[in-house]
Amino acid sequence: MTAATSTTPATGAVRIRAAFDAARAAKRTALVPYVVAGRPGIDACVDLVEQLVAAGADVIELGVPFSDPLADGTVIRNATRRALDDGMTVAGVLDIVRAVRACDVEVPIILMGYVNPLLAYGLEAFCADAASAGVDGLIVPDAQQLVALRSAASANGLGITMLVTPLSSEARIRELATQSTGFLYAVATTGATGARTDVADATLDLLVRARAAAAGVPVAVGFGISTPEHVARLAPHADGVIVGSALVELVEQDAAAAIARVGELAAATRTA
Amino acid sequence: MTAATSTTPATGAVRIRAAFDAARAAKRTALVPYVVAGRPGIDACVDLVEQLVAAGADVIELGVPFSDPLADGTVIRNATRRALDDGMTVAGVLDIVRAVRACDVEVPIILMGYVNPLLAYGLEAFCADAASAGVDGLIVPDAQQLVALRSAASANGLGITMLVTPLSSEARIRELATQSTGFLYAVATTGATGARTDVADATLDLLVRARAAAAGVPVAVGFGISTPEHVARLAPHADGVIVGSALVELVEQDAAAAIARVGELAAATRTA
Amino acid sequence: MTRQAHAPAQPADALDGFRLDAHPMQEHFGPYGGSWIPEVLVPAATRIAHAWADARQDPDFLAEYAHLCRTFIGRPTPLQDAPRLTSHAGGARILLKREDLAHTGAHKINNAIGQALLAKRLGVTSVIAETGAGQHGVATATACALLGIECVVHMGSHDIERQHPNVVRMELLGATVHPVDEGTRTLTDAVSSAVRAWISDPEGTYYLIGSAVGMHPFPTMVRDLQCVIGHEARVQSLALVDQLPNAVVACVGGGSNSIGTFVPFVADEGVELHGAEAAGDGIDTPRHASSIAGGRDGVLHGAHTKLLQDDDGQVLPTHSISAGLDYPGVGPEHAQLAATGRATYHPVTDAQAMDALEVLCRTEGIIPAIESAHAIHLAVELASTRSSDEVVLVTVSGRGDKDLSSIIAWREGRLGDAR
Amino acid sequence: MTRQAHAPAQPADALDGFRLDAHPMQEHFGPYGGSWIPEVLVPAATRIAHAWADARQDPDFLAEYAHLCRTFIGRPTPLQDAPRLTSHAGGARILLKREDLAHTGAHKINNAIGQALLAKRLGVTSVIAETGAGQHGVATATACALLGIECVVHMGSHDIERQHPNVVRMELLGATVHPVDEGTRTLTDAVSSAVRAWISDPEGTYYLIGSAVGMHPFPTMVRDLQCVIGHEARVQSLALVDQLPNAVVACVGGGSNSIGTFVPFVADEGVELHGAEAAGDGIDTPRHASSIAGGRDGVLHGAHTKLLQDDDGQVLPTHSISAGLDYPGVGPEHAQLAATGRATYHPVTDAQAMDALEVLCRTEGIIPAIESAHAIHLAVELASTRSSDEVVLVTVSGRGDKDLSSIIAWREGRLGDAR
Ligand SMILES: Cc1ncc(COP(=O)(O)O)c(C=O)c1O
Ligand SMILES: Cc1ncc(COP(=O)(O)O)c(C=O)c1O
Repeated sequence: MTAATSTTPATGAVRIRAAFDAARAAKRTALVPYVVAGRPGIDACVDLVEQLVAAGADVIELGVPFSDPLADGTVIRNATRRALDDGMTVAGVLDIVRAVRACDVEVPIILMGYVNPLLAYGLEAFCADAASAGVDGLIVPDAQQLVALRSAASANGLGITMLVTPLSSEARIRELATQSTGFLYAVATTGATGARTDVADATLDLLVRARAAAAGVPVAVGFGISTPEHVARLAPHADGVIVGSALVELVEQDAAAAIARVGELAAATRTA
Repeated sequence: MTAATSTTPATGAVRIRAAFDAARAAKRTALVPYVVAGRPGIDACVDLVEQLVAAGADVIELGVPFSDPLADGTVIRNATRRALDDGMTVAGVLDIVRAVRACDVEVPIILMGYVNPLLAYGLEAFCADAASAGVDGLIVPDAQQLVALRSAASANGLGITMLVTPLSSEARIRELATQSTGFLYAVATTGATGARTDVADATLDLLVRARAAAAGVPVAVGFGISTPEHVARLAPHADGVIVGSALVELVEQDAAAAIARVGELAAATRTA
Repeated sequence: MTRQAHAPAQPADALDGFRLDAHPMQEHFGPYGGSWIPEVLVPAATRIAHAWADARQDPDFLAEYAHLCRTFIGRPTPLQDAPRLTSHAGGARILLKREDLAHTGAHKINNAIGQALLAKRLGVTSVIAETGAGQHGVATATACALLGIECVVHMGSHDIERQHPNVVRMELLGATVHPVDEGTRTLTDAVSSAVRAWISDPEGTYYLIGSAVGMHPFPTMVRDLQCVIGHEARVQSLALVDQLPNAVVACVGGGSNSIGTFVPFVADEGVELHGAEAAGDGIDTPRHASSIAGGRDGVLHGAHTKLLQDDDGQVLPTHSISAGLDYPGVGPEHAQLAATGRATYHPVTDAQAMDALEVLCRTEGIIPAIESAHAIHLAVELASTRSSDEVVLVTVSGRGDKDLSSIIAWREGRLGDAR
Repeated sequence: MTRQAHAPAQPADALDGFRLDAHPMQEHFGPYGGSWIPEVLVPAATRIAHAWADARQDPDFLAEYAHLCRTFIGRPTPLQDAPRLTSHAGGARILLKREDLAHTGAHKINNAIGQALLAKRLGVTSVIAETGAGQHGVATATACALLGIECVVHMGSHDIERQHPNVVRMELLGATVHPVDEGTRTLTDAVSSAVRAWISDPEGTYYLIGSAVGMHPFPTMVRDLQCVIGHEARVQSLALVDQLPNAVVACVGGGSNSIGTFVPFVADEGVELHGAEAAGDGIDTPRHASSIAGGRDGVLHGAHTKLLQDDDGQVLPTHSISAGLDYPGVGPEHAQLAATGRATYHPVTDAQAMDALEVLCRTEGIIPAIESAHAIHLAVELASTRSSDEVVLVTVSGRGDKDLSSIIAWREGRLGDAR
């Protein structure tokens, strides 16, 4: 059930799962770059995503800007604020996804955002429009308890990814893994998003626990991962690594450097 | 019992009473200029007093500087402050009196001051030293109730002058007149010292009441009197007029003008 | 002690009989409330919720809280007649509930002391708080000094400017003031910043929220602690005027003084409840902070509530001359009270509040906080339409000392000109 | 109301039983006191003395005073344990009498309300007051606003600078602030200026003095009104620690909070009374304001008392970091208590007071007025030499909000450098 074996390309949760499976088959951890939708500009963002995929991204995580990104660090907050100042909206994010898909990008695209803009759009309408625009999955960190979101997502074939943290109990990890379709997100550290200088023991411990509890659901790790060394260190323990703030920071300075960095990170994804 | 009839010149209460009697005999109200002891300088003050007498002063009132002159207006407070800044003391005031007497000034000299410096000096010692320096009387507005001061004064032959105000009852005026030796001081207005522009009806009323109650003790009026017109207006109703702030203000600017002003005021003292 | 002949008929102590568990502990207030939080906060929020469920019915905890209320905060605060304000309004009799007399100058201390006691009970040695007007920051710094707990207060840099004396007070009390330089640099940004700091160490720190907002159990807990206002006011009103008030009024920022004032009267059907929201330049302008009058349902800082937001669900910048009301959301229990019609919420502009502030100064010798002045305006407006045998009770949530520079600037027209 | 199970054993209301005529009305306190005033003031002072003799024993007047104390001022103010300050001192148990919680932030309001009621009883429609720290000015402006009386406050221009927030408060309350630009431009000059204004219209105005100083009947009247502090504290001490305090401490400027604290304990022979005077840079320097430790008998502002003066009887300039203690005289009843040895007076320097201020902030979450910090220093010093079963009761006369800029300047060393 991988994308390679189906005739019409798989979408949604299925496509996400397929991407992780393909990486695993290639003895790699899937590389999941995170970029803020609309940065460094609408067209530039479309180009950026296309080139990140060309540079080795297995999955793309697109941040949906929100005015009060509670769990995000300075880098992402600033990029978010600029995107909003430039007029980015939820509908605008879906336009970007459509444009990306029009460039024949086939990797899974996952939207990560806070719940309020989705509520304002309407959960049902949003999931339907997202799916038809080419979105495959959703991460909504402040709405893990929202059954209506899970229903709307699954009704439209969208994957839902829950987050677990070093503080989550075994039982809680199991519960959230069960609710996750596509993959489970292991938050590497407590604290907001933002690049860190090392990989904590707590992160490795979490990954061990999460993989054990996840019962086959792929586990991707994110928060604080910035260098190829981090990726190499984590690759054996995770089905995917998500690189957020470190990349967003590069994008804000020089998109070409970000693309180059993804190439370097991709080279570090071998798990064995 | 006037100064004119005794062989050694009378001093103290006697000399004060004599001066008022002499003015009355000459159909004049006695002119009592007030100057701050030590202004505009120690020697200059001695000269000033001498010249005020020459210009027509019947009695001299010398202010003893105090740091907190509760009942005085801005003009006298400022002059007082300057005198203190120049080192004026109670002993220094007595020195000035001695120097004035050495110039053969024979008019009564009355010290007006607040009680605290006198207490610090010692009431008995002060009255003795004052009398021997040539002082004739005392006005201590914040110690009208101080029996010890009255005793010490009378033991040294010094006159004591009490103040009455437009708010004083008949009985109170009588009481204070009885306690006054030399003359009774009628405060023309409520309010602190300071030149006023007119003579209030209340002042005339007070003078009528005070003279009736004073049973022969001369009544001098002060506070707010500045011009020859004031003096002329009050002369028929008072045994003396005291000119304070208006003169002090002139002294601070130009002592010669102050002397000239006393000449003008003296010319307005005719009572009939 | 025997009561003295001429003492007015007041209860022995209006705080008597107060209970922290008088009202149900709720995660949801109808469609509002909840725990819209990142997973990392779930264990801490859950632990706090359990601890509060336990503490609120523990007689020893209540005794310690009530003891500090009496001896440290100065409770009960008086309920006073306001005869000159009443004649100014020319209608119903106005009573003032004097939270301005509470230690540190506002009702915020009722909550800060209670939560600091809870933090201590949880064994936490470090507290994080946000502040807008600075009152909650000062209250928290105070509670932490009293109990020997470390304290970091997040405060928008705009608020740091307009509430400078409170910054100095926090520092004197040993707290660290953490400036927040994002967004509108006001309360909402400070909340986000404080929550992020809490996320960094949810086990080692306690997030001491300053209003009845945020994720469960904060709206309930803050309400429980602030209900001391309404409990006392109810007892005092019965003693002072032999009846319940016809209307109860309070200002609504996050909504803590108002929820604490309202809830003990909710079961009294005849008592109207009125909230004064900050209307800034007016709710028909973009410069206001009236979440109920001008907002729509949404999620902010962990709660589903009324929220000032644009069509795309982005939280709107707010404006109020009062830093303490300058917040785009409101406590979820208010959203429910508004939805059910049990309470009514009224926008009050900057200018109306500042006029009311001067009126209270001149008629009753009380300089209220600008926040509280919003409630005074509303109380006067309501009273003026009622008959003289009706009673309007208004909570003066705090004193205006912290606002002197804003008041001066307003009078000099600077705030007006900056529009 | 029934008392709740866990409420601490406190009296129903420590203000109960308070009487304004509990102590004799005296013109003279041994050799001190009296009426050293210009004749023009005699009728007004006499009228006030008669009116006070009457009012102090009128149950209706007391009832009105007590009612405003309860509902407007927020009395009784708490007496609180200070466990962390006690451990800091490492000796006797320290109790704090919380006058900082009184409306407007200091004990001054107890007096201002009482005298404003008297002014109203006298039918006077305009009040004159002096102020140093601004607390008495604010208290008077407040009382006048409450009662609808016009108010002019005389204030030294130096104090206007160092206590600016209080100037704004007075103006908000509708009072006129009259700057005094003479002498050291502090409290003593403000008193003189206010007295002169009173002299200008002794019939139409009422001079509302701010401390237990000046001519008869002010020292008695202010004492009578401030005795509410000591009365409450005595009742509260018996309730809280089951005994009278071993020592009672208060700061002494003019001496009103201290006389009000002390007098209800004077008859309790075992209770020591300790006053903290402002020693500025030290009483061995020319920059201090310790009238009892460093002064001699003299007459100022109508009373015979202890006075800082030079050999020629000129009143000396004073210095204290606290505007409220920066006065060269002291209430005549203190001069007598010192002369008879019933009370002891101790100089406390600027630096000692400022250290004590920070200690109280950090240990108990209370920012005291700099004036009160003098008393805190003395209380800690006394407590540290006593055993742990002794009790030291200290009056916190006011809160420190008015002093924030002085505190900042002190910390930045500016005040120190200005020496
Ligand atoms: C005096 C005062 N009143 C009211 C408020 C508004 O808060 P809330 O709505 O939570 O009572 C504040 C907030 O800082 C305040 O300081
Ligand atoms: C807080 C405070 N404490 C003490 C004083 C000193 O005055 P008194 O000695 O009359 O209590 C003042 C005077 O302004 C004050 O404001």
